[in-house]
Amino acid sequence: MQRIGVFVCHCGTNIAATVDVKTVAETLGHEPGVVISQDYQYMCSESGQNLVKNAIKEHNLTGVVICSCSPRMHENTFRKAAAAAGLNPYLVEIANIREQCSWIHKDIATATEKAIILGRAAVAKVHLNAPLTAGESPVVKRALVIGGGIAGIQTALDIAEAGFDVDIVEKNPTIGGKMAQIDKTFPTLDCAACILTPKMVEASQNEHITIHSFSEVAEVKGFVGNFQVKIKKKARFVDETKCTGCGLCTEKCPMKKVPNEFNMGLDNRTAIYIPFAQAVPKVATIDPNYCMMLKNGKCGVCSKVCSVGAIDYKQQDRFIEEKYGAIVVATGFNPIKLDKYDEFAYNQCPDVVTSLELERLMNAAGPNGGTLLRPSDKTHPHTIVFVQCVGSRCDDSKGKPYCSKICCMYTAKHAMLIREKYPDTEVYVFYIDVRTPGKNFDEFYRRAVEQYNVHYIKGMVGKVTPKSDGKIDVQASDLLANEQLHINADMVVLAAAIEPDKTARPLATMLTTQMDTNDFFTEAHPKLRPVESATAGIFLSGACQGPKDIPETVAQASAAAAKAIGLLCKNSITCNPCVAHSDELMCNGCSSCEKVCPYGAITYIDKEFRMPDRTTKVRRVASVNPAVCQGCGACTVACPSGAMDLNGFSNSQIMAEVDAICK
Amino acid sequence: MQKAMIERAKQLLADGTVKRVIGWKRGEFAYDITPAVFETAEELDRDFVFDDFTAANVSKYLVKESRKEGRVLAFLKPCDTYSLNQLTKEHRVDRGNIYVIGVPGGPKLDIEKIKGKGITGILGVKNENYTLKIDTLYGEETMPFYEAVLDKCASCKSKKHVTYDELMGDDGDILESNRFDMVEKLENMTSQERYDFWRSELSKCIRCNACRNVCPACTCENCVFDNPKSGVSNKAAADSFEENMFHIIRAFHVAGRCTDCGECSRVCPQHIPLHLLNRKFIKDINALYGEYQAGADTESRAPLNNYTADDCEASIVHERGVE
Amino acid sequence: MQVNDNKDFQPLIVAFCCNWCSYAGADLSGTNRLNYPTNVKIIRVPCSCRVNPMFILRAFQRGADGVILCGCHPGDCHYTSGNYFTRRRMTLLFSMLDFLGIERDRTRVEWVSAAEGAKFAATMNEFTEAVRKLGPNRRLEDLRCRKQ
Amino acid sequence: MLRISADKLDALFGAVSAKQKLYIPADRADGEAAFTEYAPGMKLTSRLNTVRSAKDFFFPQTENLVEFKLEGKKIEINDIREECDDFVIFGVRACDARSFTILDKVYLSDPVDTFYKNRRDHGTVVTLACDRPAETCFCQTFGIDPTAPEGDCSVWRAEEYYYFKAITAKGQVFIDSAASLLEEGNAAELDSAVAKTKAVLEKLPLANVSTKNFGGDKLNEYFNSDKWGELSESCLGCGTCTFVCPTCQCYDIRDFDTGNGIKRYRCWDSCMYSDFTKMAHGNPRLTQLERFRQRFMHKLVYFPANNNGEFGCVGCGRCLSKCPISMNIVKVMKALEDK
Repeated sequence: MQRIGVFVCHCGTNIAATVDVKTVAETLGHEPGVVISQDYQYMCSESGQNLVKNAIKEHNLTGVVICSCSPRMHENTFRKAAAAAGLNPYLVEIANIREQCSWIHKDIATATEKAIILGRAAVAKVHLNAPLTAGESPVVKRALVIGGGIAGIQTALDIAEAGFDVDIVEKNPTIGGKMAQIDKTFPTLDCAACILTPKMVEASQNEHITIHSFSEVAEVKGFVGNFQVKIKKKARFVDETKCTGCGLCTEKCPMKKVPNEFNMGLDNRTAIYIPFAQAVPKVATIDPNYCMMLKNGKCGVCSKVCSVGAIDYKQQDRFIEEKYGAIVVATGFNPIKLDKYDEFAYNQCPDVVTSLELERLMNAAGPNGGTLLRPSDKTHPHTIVFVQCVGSRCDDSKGKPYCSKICCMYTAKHAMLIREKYPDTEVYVFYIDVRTPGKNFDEFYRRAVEQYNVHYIKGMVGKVTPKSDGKIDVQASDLLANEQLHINADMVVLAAAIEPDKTARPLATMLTTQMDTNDFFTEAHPKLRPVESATAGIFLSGACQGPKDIPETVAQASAAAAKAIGLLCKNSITCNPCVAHSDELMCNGCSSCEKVCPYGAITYIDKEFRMPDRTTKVRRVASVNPAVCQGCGACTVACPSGAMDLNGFSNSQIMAEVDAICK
Repeated sequence: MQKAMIERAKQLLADGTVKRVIGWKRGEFAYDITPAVFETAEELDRDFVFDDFTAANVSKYLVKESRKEGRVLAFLKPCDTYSLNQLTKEHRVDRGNIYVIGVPGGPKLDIEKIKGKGITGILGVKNENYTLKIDTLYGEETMPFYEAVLDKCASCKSKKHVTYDELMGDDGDILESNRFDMVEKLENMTSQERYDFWRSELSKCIRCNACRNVCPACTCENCVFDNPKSGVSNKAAADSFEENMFHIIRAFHVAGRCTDCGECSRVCPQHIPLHLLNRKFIKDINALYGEYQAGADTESRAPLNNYTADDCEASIVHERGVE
Repeated sequence: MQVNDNKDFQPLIVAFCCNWCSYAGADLSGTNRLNYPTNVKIIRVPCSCRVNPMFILRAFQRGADGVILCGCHPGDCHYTSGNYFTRRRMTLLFSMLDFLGIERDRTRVEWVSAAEGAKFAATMNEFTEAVRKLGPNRRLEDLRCRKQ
Repeated sequence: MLRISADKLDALFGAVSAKQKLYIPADRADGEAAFTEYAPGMKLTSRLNTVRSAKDFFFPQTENLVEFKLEGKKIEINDIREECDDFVIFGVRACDARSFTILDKVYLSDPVDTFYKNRRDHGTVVTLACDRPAETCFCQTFGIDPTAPEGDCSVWRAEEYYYFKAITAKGQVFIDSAASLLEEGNAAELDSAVAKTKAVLEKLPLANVSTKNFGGDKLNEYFNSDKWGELSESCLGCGTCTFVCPTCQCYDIRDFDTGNGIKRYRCWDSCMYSDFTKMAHGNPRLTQLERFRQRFMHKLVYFPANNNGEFGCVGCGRCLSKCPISMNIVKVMKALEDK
C-alpha cells in the first residue's frame, strides 16, 4: 500500500493569493494512498525541505507530491531532499500550481479547483512511480579527433594539454588541412604557414598525441565514454617508422607528371611524394595510381635509393581498433566543384581560377615561387576580376543556399595583396553584398577600397569569355550605376562556395549524428550547445559544422576540446535514468523503434525464450543502451506492441494523469 | 494450375528443397477452404486446392512456419507477396527459410456475395465463361462471376509478385486501381454523415478480433488489446468508444505497414468495411508524404518512422475537405 | 451552422506539453501573468513524440472535450527529431478522427517555444473557445465515464 | 391450428409490439439478417438465420453486474441491476431454440444466474420452423427437428400463411395478444409444407454427420488424439466461432474504472483467446492447440458428460460460414472419427 505525502506551497502569496492552499491540502489528503497532506509558506526553504524530509521519515512515505512552482524550477531541490531523507529521488512528483495555475488565474474558486486537479494528477502519477537508479558507465580516457586541419590540431593540442591521450585521424598523408595551403591570413596578413606549421610540429611531438595520417575511420561502435573505433590505415607503401623524410626518393622518382593536389593541380609532383616541405609526418607516400612499380612491376628506383629501406611495395591497408571516451569531428570543408558554372569558363580557360588556386599561385612555396603569373602563359596579369558568391547564396540546384562566410574577407585580402605587390594591376571585385562582421574585418575591407583602390562593384558577372588574344572578356552589370560593363581582364578569380567534406556524410551515419540538408553536422542546440552534436560524446570542431574562418574555427576547436575534456575528466558518466526500456517478452524485434531513435541507442539481440509449451524459441528483441538513450520517448509510440516504455513517463503514468485530470 | 502446383510441390518435397508446403486445403463444400500445411505427396494429392475460393493470404502463417526446422514452400498470390515482404522487413519471418512460388492472383470469389443473392443450399460452384453455375439443394442458380468477386479483388492494386523464388504462370503489373474511391466518397461527406456511417458500421463489431488475428501486419507477440498492462485491453466492445478505440488504434498501428491485402474486411463476420480505415491512412500517406506501398520492398523506411523537415503541419486536416 | 455557441459550457482541455519548449513556454506565460482559462490542464512529457495516440483517445474517453499537443518548433526539438515524428503521427491520427466524423476542432498541434509565453496563452484561449463552441464531446466519449 | 396470411403479418407484429418489445430477424443494410426491434414497416428477413444468435437476448455480450464507488477511503457497493421488461423474440430457428435449453442447464441450475433468469422469465420465444435449410445446417445431428421447433410458441410458414401453436403459457399469451387477427388453418396445407422441407433435410450434405462416436465417455479416446495439431494449426485464435455460437456460454468478469467509480461487468470470453482461464498462478492452456481442443472437447465430450448426454452444439452452422479460415466442428468431428 502506498503512503504518499502531499506538500502544498504558498510561495508567500504567489500561490496562496489565488489558490486556497488549505483547501488544496485538505482535499488531496482524501485521495487514495495519501497519508499526510500539509501546506507551508515556502516549501523550497530549508525549513520547508525539512518538513518534507521529516514527513518521509515519520510516515515512511513511498511517494511525495509537491504542489508548488514549476518542476523546471525546483524538481531537483525536492529530489535531493527526498534522497537525503532516504527516499528514492524519482518518487517525487511536482504539481505546478504557480506558473500554470495561480499566476494565470484570478478567480480563487476555479484556480483552487484546478490546483486540486493538478495535485490529484500528480498523486495518480506518483502511485505508479518506480524507484530509479541512475546508472553509471565508465569513461575511456582517450579522445579521437577526426580530421587533422587547424580545427583538429587545435582540439588535439588542447585535449593533450589537459593530460589526455588523443588520436588524430587524417585521411591525407599529412595534417595541416586547408590552412596549410593558404598564403596569408586576414585581417592581419600574417603568413599562414608561419603560424600553422609550429602547431603541426607541436602536435607531432606531443607525447599525448598520436597522428594516424593517411587513415580513415572505418567503423564506430559503442557510445559516450566508450566508443570502439576501427581505423583504416591506408597503404602508403612506405614504412612510416623507417622513413626519415629525406626526400631523395621524390627527387629520383622517374614518374614526374602527377598533378600536385597540394598546389591545386597547378603543377606536378612525383609518384612518390611528400605533399609539402613542412608536412607532418614528414614521410613519403607512393601514389599507386601512378607508380610504375605498383602498376606493372617495372621501376623500383625509390627502393634502391632509400638508405633506410623504408619502401614496401607489398604494404596493405591495415586496420587498428582503439577505444575512446570522446570523439571530435573536424572534417572541414572543400571548395565546391565549378563544373556546372560554364558561364565563368572555369573549365575552358586556365586563367579563370578559384581563390584557393590563387592562394597557391601567390604562395612562395607555390608553383611560381610566389610570383603572380597567369597559369596559361606565365605572364604578369594587369587586370584581375574577382567574382564573389560563386555557388553561395544560390537558390538553384547548382550551388548552395548558404553564405560561405569567408569569401568576402579573403577576396579583400587577395585584392589588397595584389595591389600592394603589383601596383600596376587593376583589381575589380563583383559582389552581391560585402559581409564583414568580425573584429577588424570591416576596417580591413575599407582599407582595400580606400587605400588600395580596389574597384568594388555591386553587381553580377553574367559571362566570362576567353578571347583569342589571351584576354578574358568579363561581362557584368553594375547595379548601382545601372549599366552593363565589359572588362578586358587577364585573370578571373572565382570565390567558390565551400561545402563539407564528402567523407562527412558516411561518417555521420557511423556516428549516428545528425546532419542538415547541406551535410553540415547539426549541433545539439544552435545557441546553447554549438560544439556538441546531439549524440552524447560526439563534439564538433571547425567548418564541419558550418562555414567558418580561422579564428572562429580555432575558438570552436578549443571549445570542443573543453567539452571533450569535461567528459574525459570523469571516471564514469551518470546516466539519466528516465530512459526507454523494452519488455523483451512483448518485443517483436520489428526495428520500428530503432528507426526513430535519434541516438542509435537501440540494438537488437537474439534472445532465447522458454515458450509456454516448454520448448525454447530464439527471437530478435530490442535492447536499449541506457547510457546512450536520452529519454525522448519516440520509440514508445513507434512500438505497436507497447513493449517499449519510458522510465519516469511510462504509459501507465501518463494515462493515470489523463484519468485524474478527466475525473 | 492446381495440378501443376501439386506436382511442383511434390518435386520440391521429394528433392529435399523444402520440408513442408503451405497452401490451401479443400473443405466440406466448394468454398470452405482452410489454409494448411502439407508434408507428404499423399496429403497434397488428397487435399491441396487452388481455385476461385483460395483467397486466404497464407503469409502470416510463415511467421511461425519459417521458424521451424526445414524450409517451407509457400504458394503466394501477388497480394500475399507484399505481406511477406513487409514481414521480412520487420524481421518477423526468416525469408531464407521460405521457398516462395508466385502463383497468379484472383479475382477470387466471395461466398457471402453469392449467399447475399438469396442463393442457399449451395452444393457446388462452377465458373463457366465468367458465369457462375451454382448447384443448390433448390436447383441450379446462375450469376455473373464479377458480381461475386471479393471486394479486395475488385479493387486489386497489383498483379505483380514483389518477391518469389520461382514463378508459376505469368507475372502481372501494378494496376491503376479504384481502391480509394470509397474513401474519397466518405471524405466528401459532412462530418455528421461520416460519423453516422461509421457508427452504423462499427456498432456491428462483436470484437471477435478476426480482423486483427488474420492481419499479416498484426503479428505482435502480445497485442496491446490483450495486454492488461497496456490500460486499453478489453474483450468486448463494451461501449461505442471501445469500438472506435479498437479500430482507430489498430489502423494506426498498421499505418504505413498495411499492404492493403484486404483480409480484415474479408473475414469480418459482420461485414464492416475495415479496409477503409487502412486505406484512409494509405491515401493520406501517399498524398502528404509521397507514394508509398508497404511491402513493395524490404528496405524502404516506413512513412511513420520517417520525416522531412518540410512535412505539412497537422492543421492540414482542418484546411481540406468538408467539415 | 450551430446557432447555440455554448456560452456557458466549460470544456475540459488536456494539453500535452514537451518539457523543453512548450512546458517552459507555459511557465513563461505564467511568469508574465498572461491569462488563459482554467479549463486547460497541462501534462508534462519529455517530448511531444512521447504522446501516444492512445493517450489522446483516453482523454476523450474520460471526458476531455479537446486535446492539444504542444512541442518545440520543427527543427528545434531538444531531441533533434522528435517533433517531426509527432507531426506525422498527429497529422494522420487527426485525419483519421476527422474521417470517423469526430469534430476537427477538438484536436490540435501547436509549436510553442520556451520564449513564446504569449503564444502559449493565446493558443490556449483560442483553442478553449473553439472547443467551447463545439459543446461537449459526444462522439468520442465513453458513456460509462459520463459524470452523473 | 391458427394461422394468419403472410400479408397480415405486419398487423400481427404491430399488435404484439404495442404490448411489449418485439424483436424480429430483419435485413440489415449489408444483406445479413439481425434481430431488430420491430418498427412499423419492418419486414421479416428472407435469410435463413441471423449472424448473431438469439442467445444475445438472454446472455448479452456485456452486462454490468455491480458498481463500486470510492468516497475517500470508504467503498460503497451498488446493485445496478434493472428489472427487465417483457419482450418477444419472433422467428427463432429450431437450433437457437434448443440452445436456450443448453444455456438453461448452465445458468438456471444451482447456483442460478439471476441476471440470466430475469431475462428468461421476461422473454417469450416464438420459433419459426425452417423451410429452406442451408448446406451448413446439421441440427438433425443433435436430434433437433427444424420443422418442429421448440420455444414458447412455434410458427410455420406454409404457402401464404403462417401457422401458430402455443407450447407454453407465455406462448399462449403471445397468440392471445393477436387473437383477433388469426383464423383457423388448414392442417393439410401445413403438413404438405413440412413434408416438403423434410425431403430437403434428407438431402442436406451434412445429413450424415453423427454424434455416435462422441459423448461423455470419449475423453481418453480424443483428448490425446494426434489430430488436434493439424486441426488447430491454421486457427487464428480469434473469437468469431464462439461469439456467433448460440451455445458458447463462457464469460469473463472485469472491472472498469470510470473515473467516478468502478463498474464490474461481465463479457463473453472465448476459449480461443490466449488469456482464457488465465488465473493468478498462470494458465492451464498455454497453446492454441489446447484452447482449440477445449472448445470441441467441451461441446462433444465434457458437456454431454455433465448433462445427461446433451451435446453443446445445435448444428446451426454459423461457425461453418463465419470462421475466417473455415475450420469448424464438422471438420473436427470428421477428422477425429477418421482413425
